Amino acid sequence: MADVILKPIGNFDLTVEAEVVTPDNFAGKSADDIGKLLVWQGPEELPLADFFSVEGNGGSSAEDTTIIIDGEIPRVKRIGQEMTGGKVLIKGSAGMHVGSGMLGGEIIVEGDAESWAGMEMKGGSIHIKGDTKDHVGCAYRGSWKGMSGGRITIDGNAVSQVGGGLVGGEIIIGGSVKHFCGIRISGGLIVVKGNAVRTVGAEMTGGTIVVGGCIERFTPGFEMVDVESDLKFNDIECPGEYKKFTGDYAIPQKGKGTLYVSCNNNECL
Amino acid sequence: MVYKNIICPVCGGSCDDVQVNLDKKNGTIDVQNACKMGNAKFQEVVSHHRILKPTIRENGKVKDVSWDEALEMAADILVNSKKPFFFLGSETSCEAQEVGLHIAEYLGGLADSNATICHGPTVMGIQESGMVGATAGQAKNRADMIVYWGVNALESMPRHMSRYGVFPRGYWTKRGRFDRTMVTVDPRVTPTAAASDLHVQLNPNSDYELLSAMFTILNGKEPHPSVEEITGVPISVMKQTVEMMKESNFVAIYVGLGVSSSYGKHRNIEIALNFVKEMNNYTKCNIGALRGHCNVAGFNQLASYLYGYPFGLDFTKGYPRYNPGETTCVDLLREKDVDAAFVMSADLMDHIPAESAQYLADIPMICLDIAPCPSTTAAEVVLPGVIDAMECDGTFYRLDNVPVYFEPFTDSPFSETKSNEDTLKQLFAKVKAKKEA
Amino acid sequence: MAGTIAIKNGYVYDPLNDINGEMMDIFIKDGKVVTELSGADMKDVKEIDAKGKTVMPGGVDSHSHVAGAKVNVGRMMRPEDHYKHYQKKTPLTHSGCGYSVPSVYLGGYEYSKMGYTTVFEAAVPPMEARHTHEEMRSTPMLDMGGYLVLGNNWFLMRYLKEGDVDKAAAYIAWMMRTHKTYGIKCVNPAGVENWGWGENVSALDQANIHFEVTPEDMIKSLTELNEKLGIPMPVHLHANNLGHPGCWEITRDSLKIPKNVKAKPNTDVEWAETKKNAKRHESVYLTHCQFNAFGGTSWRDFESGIKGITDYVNSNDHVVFDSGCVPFGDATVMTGDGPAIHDLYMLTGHKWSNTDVECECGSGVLPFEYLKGNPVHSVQWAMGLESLLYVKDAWKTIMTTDSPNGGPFTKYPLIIAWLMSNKARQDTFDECHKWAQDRTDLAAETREMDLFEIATITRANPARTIGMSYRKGTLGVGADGDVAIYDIDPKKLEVNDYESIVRGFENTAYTVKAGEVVSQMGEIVAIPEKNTFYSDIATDADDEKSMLADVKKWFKYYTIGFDRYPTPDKYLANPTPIQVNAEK
Amino acid sequence: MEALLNTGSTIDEGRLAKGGSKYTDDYTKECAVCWMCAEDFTSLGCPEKVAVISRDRKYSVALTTKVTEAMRSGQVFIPRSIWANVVVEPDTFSTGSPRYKGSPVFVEPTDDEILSAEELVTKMYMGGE
Repeated sequence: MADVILKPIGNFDLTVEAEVVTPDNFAGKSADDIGKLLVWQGPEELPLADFFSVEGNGGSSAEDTTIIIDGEIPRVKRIGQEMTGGKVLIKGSAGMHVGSGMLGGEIIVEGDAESWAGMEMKGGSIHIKGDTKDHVGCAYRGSWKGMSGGRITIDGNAVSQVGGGLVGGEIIIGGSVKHFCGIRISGGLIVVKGNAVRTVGAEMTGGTIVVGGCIERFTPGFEMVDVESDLKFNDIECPGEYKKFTGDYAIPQKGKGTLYVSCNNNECL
Repeated sequence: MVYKNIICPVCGGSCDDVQVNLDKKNGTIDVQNACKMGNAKFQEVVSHHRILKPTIRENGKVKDVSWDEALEMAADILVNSKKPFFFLGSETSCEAQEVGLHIAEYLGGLADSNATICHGPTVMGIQESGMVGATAGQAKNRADMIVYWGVNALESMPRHMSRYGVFPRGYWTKRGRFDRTMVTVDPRVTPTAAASDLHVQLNPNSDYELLSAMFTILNGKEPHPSVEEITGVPISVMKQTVEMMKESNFVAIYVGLGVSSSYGKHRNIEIALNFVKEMNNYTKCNIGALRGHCNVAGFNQLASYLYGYPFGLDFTKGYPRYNPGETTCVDLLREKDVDAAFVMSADLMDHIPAESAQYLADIPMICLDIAPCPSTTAAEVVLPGVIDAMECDGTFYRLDNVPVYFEPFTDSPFSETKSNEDTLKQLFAKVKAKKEA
Repeated sequence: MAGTIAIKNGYVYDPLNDINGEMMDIFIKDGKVVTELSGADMKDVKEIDAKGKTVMPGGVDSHSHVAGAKVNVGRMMRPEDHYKHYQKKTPLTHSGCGYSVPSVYLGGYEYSKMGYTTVFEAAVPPMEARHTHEEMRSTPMLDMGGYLVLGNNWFLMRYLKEGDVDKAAAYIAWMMRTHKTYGIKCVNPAGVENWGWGENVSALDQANIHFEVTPEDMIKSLTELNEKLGIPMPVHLHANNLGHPGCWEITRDSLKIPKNVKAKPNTDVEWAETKKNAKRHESVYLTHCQFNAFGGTSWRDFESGIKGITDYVNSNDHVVFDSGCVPFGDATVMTGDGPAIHDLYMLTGHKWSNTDVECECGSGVLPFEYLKGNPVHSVQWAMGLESLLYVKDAWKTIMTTDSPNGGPFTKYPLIIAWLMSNKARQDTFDECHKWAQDRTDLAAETREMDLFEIATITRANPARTIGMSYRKGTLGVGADGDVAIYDIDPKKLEVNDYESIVRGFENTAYTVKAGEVVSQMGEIVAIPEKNTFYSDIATDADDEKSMLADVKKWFKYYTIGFDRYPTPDKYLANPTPIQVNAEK
Repeated sequence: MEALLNTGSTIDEGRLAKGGSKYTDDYTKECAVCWMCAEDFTSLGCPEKVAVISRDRKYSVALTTKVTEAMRSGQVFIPRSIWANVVVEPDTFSTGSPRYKGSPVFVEPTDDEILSAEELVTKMYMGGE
């Protein structure tokens, strides 16, 4: 395994788009070559070395390459976009679109991540240890097909539109979410261990959502069918008792979506 | 001199029956058929506060300069910017907006318009669902049920009810108001709500749940009982409203910012649009947005056909990109992600939250407008605006996306420019000359 | 010298002049085809060596949805169609995006790269004419025009019910001039008005609500009025019941209605020299045959009904049609047939937009994906090809995808490959659902079109059909100097290697517009001037006066004032009226 | 008190804004106003003026109060204007549109001076220029 260490050196007055930062692009390149790769700042294309110091060479292949970003980069977007293998470790917070369209490999963000992490991701894994904002694993505007494979794990909270249009794969939120978690999903699994504000599973036509905490405002188009305990989805365990709902009957698709809601935290439902 | 059939450049209603009597000698204008807002705007032609000279701000002091100096300085600001932002406001023609878009594309900047802080979420909702709508005359001729949802038509588009929505006598609605049932859904008791046959007073931020429950009812299912507390509306009223719709021959729903701007944003619109789509399996049902600014629909149309996206266009990579929240005005300013701004025919400073406004005041800003306002106060360069539909011709799109061609009844007060389109073309020429030098 | 060029030694295909791959030179002076260039001209003229290449007149698309309100609804509601399909700006060109519904700049460039120089917008709702013209004006590279949607127009329906033919004729003439449009489009006649109440019509003799006009009345009257007015093109018909299993029958019966209507196009234009009669003789131009030729009675026994149409076309001479081929993949379905799109929405549950236009017409838009694995879609793919292959005389057919309904026009090279290569078709059968073979007869069809026939159905015949062959679709002397030069050597062409056909037609070696090279190997190298054509029909002044009195009286049902209704010249790029002489 | 802020047009706000009269007293009188119901007004101690404060307490704006039956308890309304937007939440949930309807705010009685639109720009946004 070859490690390439990028240390942010500033110049982030305007945000930077760095989709070039993937193990695929770094593989087979020297530190020098990597520094010459171009990133976008506004309409300018500038060398990566203007923003990061580069240490270490890429491995022989993507799988063989680890990129370590040693610092905070909330204003750098699109790290790991469409990567197919290898590893990216961000030791601080990441900007928008981290791991967007990702196909394989692993991304770890030790801090927070901005919106659109893992948009339309197809494979691999993203682990965000802090919080994130909107559209985790979501579909692009106008599309009904979001993330279709792989796994996103958020240890902290997410805000809106988690997993919008999810088709496959898993999203696990350790903390809480706000609005439209699992909007219009048709497959896959979303587990929220904390609370949700409203509109969980709205317009869902398939797939599974589990909410371990309390849902402040329940989505009206769901019907309770059962109570189940100690849910298990492969390696993902959700202990405790859950009310099982099907829906969303607001959408004329026969309510093939499944929504589990913790019994203890949602007595009024 | 009396001029008839003038188009009003104030709101999306684009009333085309305004009559003006302009007395140039005495500097007065008499206006008929326009609403209060329209009348006030027509007075701008003879107003005393009209901006008539370009100004620049030097060391905090505002001074008059020649048009050429102002355009030079504006071009300098844009050319020296690393990431310029263009706010191409809706109180001007598509023709002017088109030049603005071309400059933004040329410089690799970003361009947005009033939709972003108005019906942007409505457009985003359409992108999620599509929209079953019609030109305004369909409701006028056919609708026997009108729903104003989250919109206070009487105050935001004062002539909507009389021209398009409720009162007009159409082909199958010869008795006007008497042939129609009017419903308003609003958390406030607005004048529109007061004028309705039924006012559904929902809790703020609960439009999604109310629509979702009505949709569930439409699909023959019982909504979860908690929805009564969430929305403040009894399920029986929801059922009654759905039944009223199904029993009508033609339902026209108008949505406003109450739906698209409250929590839920484009998802509120999305569920409304989906509901309307399904309602068409039972009766004829249309939906449309009441658009407050005169040509806000025009920018959406123009930007879509020229570049593929309706607002929030990002040209930084040399081709159009679009992602509201990332490439849109309020977010770019809040995140301090642009370094110069060109604001045309919209008082942007007034319309955006403090954090964004503060940054806009920090960066070099060029402002093109007709009257003093917060944006012109904070601008480095102020270019006087020409009033569309009064002083030059051009195109607006009205609320239902029908384009109207407007013609002036007087001339531009400036010998240096015929129209905002003309001003922008002059600016573009200077920008090109500097960039290519 | 602008607009002057010599194209040497190419294999020329000019069907209107019976030129079938002869090696010859084409000379263009000041934008028009000439017999030869003088020695002085030749000295500083641009010369293109077309040796070993295929030379055709510039492509003519007589039915494509490229500009106007519903196209823009498609653009606006489909960011997901655009974000991965884009083109950067260059010092010469604008940027753009969109796959099935490209933005106007991109659309113009993409047509030009394929050798097309003329495109007609298939449907212009009168109230949206300004919008349509704005978009056409902004579309680079192409000469354009649009067809006015009249099949459900209140004013016409009222005149026809009252039997007032003269006023109806005056109204059509006035509308063409008012909205700067070219011909008559008739979409789901009498049915779209019913959609104003959420209904449709399902039979030719079914009268619609209130106006009590039947589809048959509408087709009969419009085709007669069309000839009375001397309009350059036949009535452009989108038949009733489109998209429903079994609709082929109503389509065939619709085509029978104008059987005895004699074509009388009457225009004051100068005709380019052609050996063949370049004037149309058809009274009806059916559009997107494939969508109008569904067989079976339900989706379960769905099958091709193409033969029912093509048999009729083969034995009658008053019909010409375009195919509406389905090349698989992403599409955006858009039409003036609002109820048809509602039915499609019920089937797919997808995004759906609808815009009814007061007193005039309607429209619907819906994203669609044609999948090889889908039984119905695979039949539709075969049907589009069947429609073109079963009609023996290529002068009765036009190749389209009804872009972007069957798929975007950028897929034309693929359609050409399927038409020219039986192997291409057989290989596709292997990839798609077996219904394509079981429910159509395409598998047994061995016809392979040659380049002459391809030139016929992609330029000569579309131009002839719509009355534009006086200057388009031919390289006869006097024609516009619009030429497509493909890097295809007819002597070496091996149709089993159909990939080479696709490649050859994807990007021209040169696209020449009015004697100027505008695109070269997929690069736009010049932005030419463009023309917008419309019919300027002279009618009886008294009829017009009394008609206008009616129209003004009825105008209260619009929400736009009478004075604000017309489309001013400024919305057109080089407005080019064609003088049409109505029967007096 | 905590409240949900609703903003929107009023006919006179529209008349004055479209008429280029943003720097007039009339405009300030129409727009620098916080609407509320009688119950909330009483519980605030019937103040003539209130400060409406953003949720993060970073921004505050002084307004005159207006009591109206159009409002329900816990909800306040400010006509669409620069005053309202001082306290509208700038986050857009990734939609581009800030929370013009339903921003959570604090409302407290105040004696602060009510700024004109021009003063607000120069003092609050331009650093007192």
